[in-house]
Amino acid sequence: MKVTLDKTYPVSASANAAWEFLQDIKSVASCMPGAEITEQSDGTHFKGMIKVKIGPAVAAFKGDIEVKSIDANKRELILLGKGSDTKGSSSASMLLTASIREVANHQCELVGHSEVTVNGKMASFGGRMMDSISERILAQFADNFANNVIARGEGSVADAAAARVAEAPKELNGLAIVWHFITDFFNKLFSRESKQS
Amino acid sequence: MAATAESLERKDKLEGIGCARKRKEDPRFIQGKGTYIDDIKLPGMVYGALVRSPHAHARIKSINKEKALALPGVITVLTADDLKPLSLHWMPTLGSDVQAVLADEKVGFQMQEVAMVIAEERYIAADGVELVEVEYEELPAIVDPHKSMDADAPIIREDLVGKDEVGHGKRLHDNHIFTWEAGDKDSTDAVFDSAEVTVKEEILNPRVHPCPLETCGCVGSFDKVKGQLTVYMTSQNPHLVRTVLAMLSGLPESKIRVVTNDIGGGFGNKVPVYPGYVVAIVASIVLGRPVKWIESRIENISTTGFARDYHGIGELAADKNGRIKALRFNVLADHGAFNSHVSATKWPAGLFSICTGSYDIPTAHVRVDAVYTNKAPGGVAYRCSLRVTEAVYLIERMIDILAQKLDIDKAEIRRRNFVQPDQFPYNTSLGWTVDSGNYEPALDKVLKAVDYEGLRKEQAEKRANGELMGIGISTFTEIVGAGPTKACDILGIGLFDSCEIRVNPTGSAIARMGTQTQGQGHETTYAQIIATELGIPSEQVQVEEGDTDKAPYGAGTWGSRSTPVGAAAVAKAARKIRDKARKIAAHLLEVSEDDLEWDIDQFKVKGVPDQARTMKEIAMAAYSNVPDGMENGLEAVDYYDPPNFTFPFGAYVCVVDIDPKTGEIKVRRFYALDDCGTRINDMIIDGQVHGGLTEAFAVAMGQLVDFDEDGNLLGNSLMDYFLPTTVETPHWETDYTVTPSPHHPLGAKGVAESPHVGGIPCFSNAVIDALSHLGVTHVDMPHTAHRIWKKLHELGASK
Amino acid sequence: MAKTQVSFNLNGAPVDVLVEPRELLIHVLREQLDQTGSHIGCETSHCGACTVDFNGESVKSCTLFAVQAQGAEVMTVEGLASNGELHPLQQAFMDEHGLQCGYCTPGMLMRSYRFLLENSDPSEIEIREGMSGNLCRCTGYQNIIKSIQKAATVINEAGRDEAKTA
Amino acid sequence: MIPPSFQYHAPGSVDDAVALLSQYGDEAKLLAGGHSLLPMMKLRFAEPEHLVDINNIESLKGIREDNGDIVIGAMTSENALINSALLQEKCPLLPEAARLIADPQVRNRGTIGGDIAHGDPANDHPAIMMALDATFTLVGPSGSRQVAATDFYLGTFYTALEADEILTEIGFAPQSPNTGASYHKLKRKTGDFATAAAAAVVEMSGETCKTARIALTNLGPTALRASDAEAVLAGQVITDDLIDQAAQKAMETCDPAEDLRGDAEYKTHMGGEMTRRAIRTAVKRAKG
Repeated sequence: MKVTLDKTYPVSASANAAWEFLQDIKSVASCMPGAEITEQSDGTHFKGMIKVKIGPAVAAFKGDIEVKSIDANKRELILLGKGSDTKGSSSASMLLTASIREVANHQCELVGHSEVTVNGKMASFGGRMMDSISERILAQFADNFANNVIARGEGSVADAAAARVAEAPKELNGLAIVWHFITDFFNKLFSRESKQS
Repeated sequence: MAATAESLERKDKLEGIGCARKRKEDPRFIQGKGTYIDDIKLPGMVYGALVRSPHAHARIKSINKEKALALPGVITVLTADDLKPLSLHWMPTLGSDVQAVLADEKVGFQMQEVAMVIAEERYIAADGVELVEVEYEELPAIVDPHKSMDADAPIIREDLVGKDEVGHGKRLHDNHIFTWEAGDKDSTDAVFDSAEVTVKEEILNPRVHPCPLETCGCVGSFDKVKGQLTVYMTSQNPHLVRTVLAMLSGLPESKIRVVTNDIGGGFGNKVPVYPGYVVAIVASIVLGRPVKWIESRIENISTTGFARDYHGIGELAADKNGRIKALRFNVLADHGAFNSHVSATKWPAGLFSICTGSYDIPTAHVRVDAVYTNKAPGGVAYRCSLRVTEAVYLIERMIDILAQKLDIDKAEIRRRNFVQPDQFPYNTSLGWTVDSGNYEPALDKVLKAVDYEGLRKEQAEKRANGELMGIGISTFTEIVGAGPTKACDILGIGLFDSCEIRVNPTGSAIARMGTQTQGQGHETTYAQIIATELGIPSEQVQVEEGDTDKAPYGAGTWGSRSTPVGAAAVAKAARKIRDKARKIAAHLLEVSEDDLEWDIDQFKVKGVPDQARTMKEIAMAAYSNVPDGMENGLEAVDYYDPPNFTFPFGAYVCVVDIDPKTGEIKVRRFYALDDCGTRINDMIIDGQVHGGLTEAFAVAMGQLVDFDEDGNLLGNSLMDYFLPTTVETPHWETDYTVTPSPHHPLGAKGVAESPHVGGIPCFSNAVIDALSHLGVTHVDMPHTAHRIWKKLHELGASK
Repeated sequence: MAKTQVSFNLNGAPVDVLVEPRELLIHVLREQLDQTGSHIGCETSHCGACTVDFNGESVKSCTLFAVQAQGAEVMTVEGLASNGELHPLQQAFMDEHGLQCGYCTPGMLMRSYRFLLENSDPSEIEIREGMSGNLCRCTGYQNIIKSIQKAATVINEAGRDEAKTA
Repeated sequence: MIPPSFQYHAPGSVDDAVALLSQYGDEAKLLAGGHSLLPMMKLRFAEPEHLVDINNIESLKGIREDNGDIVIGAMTSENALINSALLQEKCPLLPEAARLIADPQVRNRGTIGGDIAHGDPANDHPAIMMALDATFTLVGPSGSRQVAATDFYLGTFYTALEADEILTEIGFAPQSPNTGASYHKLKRKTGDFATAAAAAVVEMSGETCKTARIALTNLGPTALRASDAEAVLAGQVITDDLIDQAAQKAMETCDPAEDLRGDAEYKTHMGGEMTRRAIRTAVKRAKG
């Protein structure tokens, strides 16, 4: 079950500031709701986990993150994250290409292209909900990212952003998402079209 | 005449062959007193639940049982490593392959069996499954069989690397299983090269599942003291299963008892031996306690006994008048990750070569290539004989396509190609001898009943104002009743079947069979045969099946075997008893056997009507007053090895209306005429036809076991998998002709599968006929509203 | 997990069971109370094989926790025949060949039992709609519908006769 | 298919239920009909530590008239809607729609409140409520508040309902004279959710449409109100051509997610077709 997402998020900071932050993998990872780096194997390999709270259910994915490339000229970072949930009933991988595009002096954009693949129970019963789930994760990631970048600056704006960082949910609030699964599970009633693509 | 009236009354009392008597099995079912597998409750019984693979193709890096074992109530967790010492981690399949009982280092399909948690309670076993931690290394999966033999295709069965055959001849690729051919390729190709007309179409029989309302399950119960294994299970063929279990376990068959009790529908799903059964049985042997394993519905649809997945290319060569000169069918068969396709040893593609159907086709060649994919294993015969639905679907679709190309009426083109009555016994170009048939009268009767000409007129008018109406015809010939042991065996055991009858002193009787009912009403119909053969009221005949300790050996009930083979054994055994009864009667009446004639329920002295002995009197004498040198008792057993298959046929017409704005299909009318030869119980036959047509409707209109590109199952519960309700299911009209099988003792041929086999192409032919004026020659099943609308929209006809 | 006591009437007789909150009514009926007539066919409330009569309504007992039955009136197929006499529906299913493997039959009977109390003189279409929550794989429903029509006639005639004699 | 363990609570009043929700936060789930939640629990996707069963709260059940308005308790079953003489007389649209939901057994357990509060775009009541211009009463720790159906749905499964709130009542005005209503639902088979469905409430004076309310099911992230389609009809003499224009507008409102039921193109077209059929029937009924 594959989902491809192309998203652009505004960041009210200089392209350089954003790019600087983007290269700090641990911090970038911490922008991913519910995600954390648990171990750094070498310069480009990390171990981490992400906890996706889906209503009353919690899906915790453990896995490896690899920095595929860092291109300072393009201000582009390519990350590959692979993992499986602790019950081993589903697995997920995400190939993320994130780059910073300058817009104005203190305005830039975080441009994200991600390919998310999910297999196992979640793909069978919630596959067609991956779209919106991935979108939610990325949107919250972008929020946190922007706030973190700004927070590294100075002045009241930075303080406000820092405050927002502090408040930001540490887990993806997927209260709604459980119903994605539920209805997807129901809505597939007699819909016989192949979704192979 | 009084005598006639009197004898008629005696005959009616018997409720024998031809009587639509009520079923003997019903009283327990309508009072909730049936005994299905999950009703079995034994002292000390524990429960097994399976840990299954979330991945279609992956290597198992580690399995951690600790958390599960720590859960109070969990007794043990079994994996392949635990079965290895007993060398039970792999098992033979009915397709001459082997299948992992529990995944051995690798999984080949999503939901494959990886471990079994055994616990004191059902709920605890389910909790335990959640706690078994399995680490996988995912591998690329093959879902599309057309990609199985690609040069760079990942190898699905590493255990077979280097083996150039898996039971059925040479393999062409590590993911190839076998090539099977029939007919004469060269002469077929020659006819095609010089043919006036040829048609060609890609035709898929999609992957579906029989989905009986009761899932599979078993209770293994090993008595350590007696060394006796009793297995209660959902099996259509308990005797074959016992033999397989003996081969697997090393226990003598005399120490294994397989009991089925009542079965909640089978339709082919309950023929194979599944890993869940084996692990539960092994667990019982290891623990010395009864172990119950019951499939969930999701496990049932995902892992046990899928059907079809035949990717066919059909070709016909004909002259301008639509006379078929040659047939060429090539099939790519998706058998999943293990070849557990149910087939007789010599028939890896089942009876697919019956695909010449009801038609006189002088030259033909068929080829089937089977491949492995990362999908569940199976290939069972879903309410049909092995691969007969696939065969009949192809020919009944292709002849419509030919008619369309030549603009010949779809009834007329069938008439022009029917095998004629004087051609029987008819030898087909693919090697079968069809014993009997009378196709044209059947078709004519149906066309008249539905006013075919009127329907075609109406269709023309409707088309004129943009309405979509379709008329489907199917004139199919089936092949059932496997089969002559010279032609058919499974694991070396011939496909005969058996009956043992004992007549008690007071004139009642018990019959024990090698077959196994799953709702077909054997307790009733077999009793009716005995009633007619022996003059014992069917009410007083008890029929027992499904206990290998009691019943004689038989291959079970699948492929419509019960009537062609089982019922023949009943008649033969009964006749052996009647022969002995004649001797006793002669002795009692002090006349020669030749002076006696059989009359309904008694032997009478020819010409001296009041000199007679009833079967009831003879039965008592058999235990008290037999002629010198004769053994006491009145019983017989017969193992019937049929000289040939039987060939039921039928003519069906289906009328559909399609709403072009939504793609919804409404079945307006369905008229089904079946010829199953001698009819034993009309009530039961009609019930079988209703059921078979409904399953055909489900397959044609909605059933599909679907996967995404990574091998994740889409739609494996009844929320997704199409079982029609009362509202969608059409009303069925049934009719019949009677063309007895010349070689069957009763002339009966079997009926349960005809409506499924003949019904599916009839629905498709109707749907496609409704679109034919738009240039459509074929659309694959299932015919969902979405697919039909898309087709119409693409043709600009969805207004 | 702590068990709680649940008391309800089953086929007219009071029963008490100790259950975990998560135990499904179908499991408690079948395994604790040994009423194995009701069956499990799908576990997702689609097939209706587990249909029982619950406080005067048809419900699917695979999608109800046993704790929710506290104080309820529950009737299963085992309670359908009264003092040794088959219910007209049971007789009609037998007479009209309304069953084959018998697995869906208890659910069919319990649903049609309540359906005929809700609609004593139904048309074929009303029967088809009223029974649309029960799946059967064997019969194609045609004889089930005939059975229900026949039972309705029998019940209504009996009713008329009673009215006359009263 | 065995659900995980949980603690069971069966409060007898709304206050007690709200208190439990406040106490356990998102470890708790409400149990209404259970036909969505139980399968999810059996699949071990949903593993709530606490289930708050609100089936025993009598005050949440029933259909009544309250100074001219119709008021329905959130725990009123679908079958109760179907069998309500009051609704058949004063709001026939609701029984008509309820009859198209699930199957008879499920309709005995399934409730209007559960159907509404999910915020599931595939559920039928949200669109019906929009077409009826209904108002929902939500009760939480800080008392009760009213939200219009048209403001209730914020996203897929995302509603104005707070985690510690309970939907208690649904209120709307009875159908006014010269008004017709209809719900057309395309589904695969009995018990299926809508591939596409449309509700229309049309008030006529003669051949002219005074007002129209149109809403769509399972054709976007939430149930959708087709305001543009309504605008096409309002104040106009109804003709087939006008109905086609309205259907066209409804299609432009659609933003369905592809699923096994069909792709976006099919669903969007079906949204238009169901709208066309709903308007036609509603107009016919309005004219009597």
